[in-house]
Amino acid sequence: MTTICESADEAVAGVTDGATVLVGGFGTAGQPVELIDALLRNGATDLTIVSNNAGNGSHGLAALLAAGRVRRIVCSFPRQKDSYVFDELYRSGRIELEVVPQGNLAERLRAAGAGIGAFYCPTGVGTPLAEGKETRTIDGRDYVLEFPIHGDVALIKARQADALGNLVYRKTARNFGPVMATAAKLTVAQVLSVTEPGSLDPEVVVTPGIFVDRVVACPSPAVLAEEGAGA
Amino acid sequence: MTTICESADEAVAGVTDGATVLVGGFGTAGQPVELIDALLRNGATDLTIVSNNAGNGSHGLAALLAAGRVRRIVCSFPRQKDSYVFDELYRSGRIELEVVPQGNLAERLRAAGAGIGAFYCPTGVGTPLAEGKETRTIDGRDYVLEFPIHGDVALIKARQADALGNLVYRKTARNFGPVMATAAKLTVAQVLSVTEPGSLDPEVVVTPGIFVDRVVACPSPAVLAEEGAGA
Amino acid sequence: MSGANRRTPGRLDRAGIAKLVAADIPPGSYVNLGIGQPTLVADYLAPDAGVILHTENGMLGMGRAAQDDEVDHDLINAGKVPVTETPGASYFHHADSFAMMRGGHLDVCVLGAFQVSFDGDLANWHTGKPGAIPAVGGAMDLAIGAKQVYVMMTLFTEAGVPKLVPSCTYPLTGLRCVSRVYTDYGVFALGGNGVEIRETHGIEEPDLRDELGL
Amino acid sequence: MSGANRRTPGRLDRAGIAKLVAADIPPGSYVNLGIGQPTLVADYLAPDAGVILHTENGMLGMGRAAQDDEVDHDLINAGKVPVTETPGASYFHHADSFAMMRGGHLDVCVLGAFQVSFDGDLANWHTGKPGAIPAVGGAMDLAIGAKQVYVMMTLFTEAGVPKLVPSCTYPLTGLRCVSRVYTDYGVFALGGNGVEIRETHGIEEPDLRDELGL
Repeated sequence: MTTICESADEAVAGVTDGATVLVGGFGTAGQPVELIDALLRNGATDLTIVSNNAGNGSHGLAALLAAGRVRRIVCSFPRQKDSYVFDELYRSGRIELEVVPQGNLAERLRAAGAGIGAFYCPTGVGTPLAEGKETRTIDGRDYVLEFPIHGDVALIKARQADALGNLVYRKTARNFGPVMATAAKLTVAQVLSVTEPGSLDPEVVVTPGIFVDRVVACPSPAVLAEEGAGA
Repeated sequence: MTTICESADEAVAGVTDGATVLVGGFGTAGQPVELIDALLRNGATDLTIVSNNAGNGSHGLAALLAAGRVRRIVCSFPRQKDSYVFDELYRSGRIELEVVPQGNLAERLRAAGAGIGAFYCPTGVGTPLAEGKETRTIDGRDYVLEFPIHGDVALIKARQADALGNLVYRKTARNFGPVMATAAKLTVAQVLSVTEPGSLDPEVVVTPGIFVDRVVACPSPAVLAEEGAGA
Repeated sequence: MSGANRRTPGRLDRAGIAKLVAADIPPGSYVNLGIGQPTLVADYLAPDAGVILHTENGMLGMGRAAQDDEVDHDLINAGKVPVTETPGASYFHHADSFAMMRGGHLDVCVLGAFQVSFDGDLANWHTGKPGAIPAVGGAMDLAIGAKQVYVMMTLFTEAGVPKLVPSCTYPLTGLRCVSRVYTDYGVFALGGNGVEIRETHGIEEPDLRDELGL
Repeated sequence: MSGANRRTPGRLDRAGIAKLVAADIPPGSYVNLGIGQPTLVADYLAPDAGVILHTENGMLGMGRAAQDDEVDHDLINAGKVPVTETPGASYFHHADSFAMMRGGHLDVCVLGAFQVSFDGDLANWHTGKPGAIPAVGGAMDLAIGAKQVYVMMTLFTEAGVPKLVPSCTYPLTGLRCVSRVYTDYGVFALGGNGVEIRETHGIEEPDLRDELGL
């Protein structure tokens, strides 16, 4: 059942120290800045963050890192032109980093949500990122065995929710939201607006409400433009 | 690149003897009857059919079976109240059957489309359908190793296509269409109508045109009501 | 094994069993009702309980059976019966639908059964009779996919043989997956403590234990 | 190894390389252009060729860079540059986007590289320098995911060392995945027959062979 929360603080209540938090977004597109800010106020620390990037500029995910709340980050592309907060933490040995190919990150999150125990993956074979991992040749092609990434919490951003938690997204800000929503014990979505059940065409719902535990309306979210470029 | 065909016969041209054909539909909902009828006229035989069911009544997939074109069928639920064509072929030893749990069927098709070599699956563990298959315990849970199902051809039914092959579906007739479209070398879709590029909202496209090789408009498809019930 | 905490003098009919199941489903749950007898449960869910029904052929928010001109052969349930949609429904493809099940997102699944073992093994897909055409559908996915799997069945076969058994003799659908069994003669909770008789109907608990060999 | 079938007296600039790549992309192809230099290829694709661009952050039908009031920070490419959409575009989530790549559905992917080996190994994600922060993004998925992987690069480092090499010394992105290499001095086809020089620019073929040790 989905709860419609009054505030972002209520939406992230109960996130505890040591939690694994899946954070949506590709760079700043789809990054749930208001939920991250609430998580910062919440005070939870020693977090593992799973996100495509390691923060941009000084707001949102970067602010959480700067506050020393993150012990470890799992991402595909930490280094960006404006990832100076992460860069400094990493170079001074104050944050652990696991680099995961972007497709493996997405598929491992999907596997967690879909009950898949592990899968043989074509990406990364023969590269340093597959070192020490099991490999197998299937029908003449080599694969690496990859395991799911489960979250305690997922913080995602969508365009609109109905009161049952059904979500639709906006353009390329959709990115990791739908898979992260399936992969966490507690999924929290910030949206521009919450509307009545029946207000979304059932054919166009991207994330069904079954995956969404809490929703909060943030009608005017921060827009963080990239300060540089990366992937 | 997607070709808009003038007829169902043109749309299935080139399907050869011995092909593995993925056929969309759950019972009659989403079953591409006009494409199957064209495949019957096409004459290809010794086919392997992958479909959730093994035909209903005497039309569509059942007619293809009745004509002796199918050597082997891979499905989750062959036996239905109106599957008399299949039942007779099976009991007289004239068709091979591989029964696959419905979720494994869907996930194995997805794996084929997604480049996954194999996956550890929670369904079927300890049952006759997992006999002889590899198993593995991961984080205390048992899984069976399942392999992708690739098609030479997929025949599916959707509601509407644009001229680039982007598809949207209709209600529960969506079922296997989107995954089968990704899993075949040649994907053919019959639709009610073909419209201009830009006529579908990019947010609501379910199957992007990259997965669709041929489209044919069948504005008044046969509606086969079930003669009985099953799963 | 604690004693039954409720009993009635009469054996339950199908509707009576369905009412008990419905009463045990928490408000706001996401529920899949299997083909056949379990579909009766829908009739006894309180409209304001906000229970949302899943059908594995690609829909959440399934409504009641379609009547007359509501019938749309593109909108059917897993039993291929035309149904309706409720406000807030959503459609998705088969891989997404089964990912939803297999990923453990459904709260409750209600299934029929040929046999259930004391430790929760389920047999409901195949009689194993020679000549029978095997057909599994979504049964194995449902068995392992929901947080709670409830079984609804008569406690005995027509020949009087118990269907809640020390070990299944029919081909299995899933291992240790059933958490509760609702029958005409009683309700059973299965789990770490073995078989717990929660209710009896039309039979005294000691007699029930005798019949089942508990 | 057959001889080069085209040559020009002058070495190519970036635009010249991009033009050659664009000319080799069949009409109607689905193409991913990697970050950096490969994005130049878009400028030389004929508008009526119907080439459809994929961006791995969840879109097919990507248009040109957004200008002025077209800028929408929810509509960006893999390099996080605001872009536009074309008629017939579609959006999808990250797992679907990478399934599209990894399942081999893209016709062509164009990437930059630090090094390519004679048998098509690609190194383009990490210099391996101590202190460098590793970041792979979608590079490894793109390397193995497209039917054809084209590399665009200068043939030599600034220090004059060849980047088309017998064996990569940089950390690998993918094994035996590159089919063609477009450079300022020549175009190379890689495959079962080793390195085939298709074109030379500003260098004679024997000299090019000497430089590369072919």
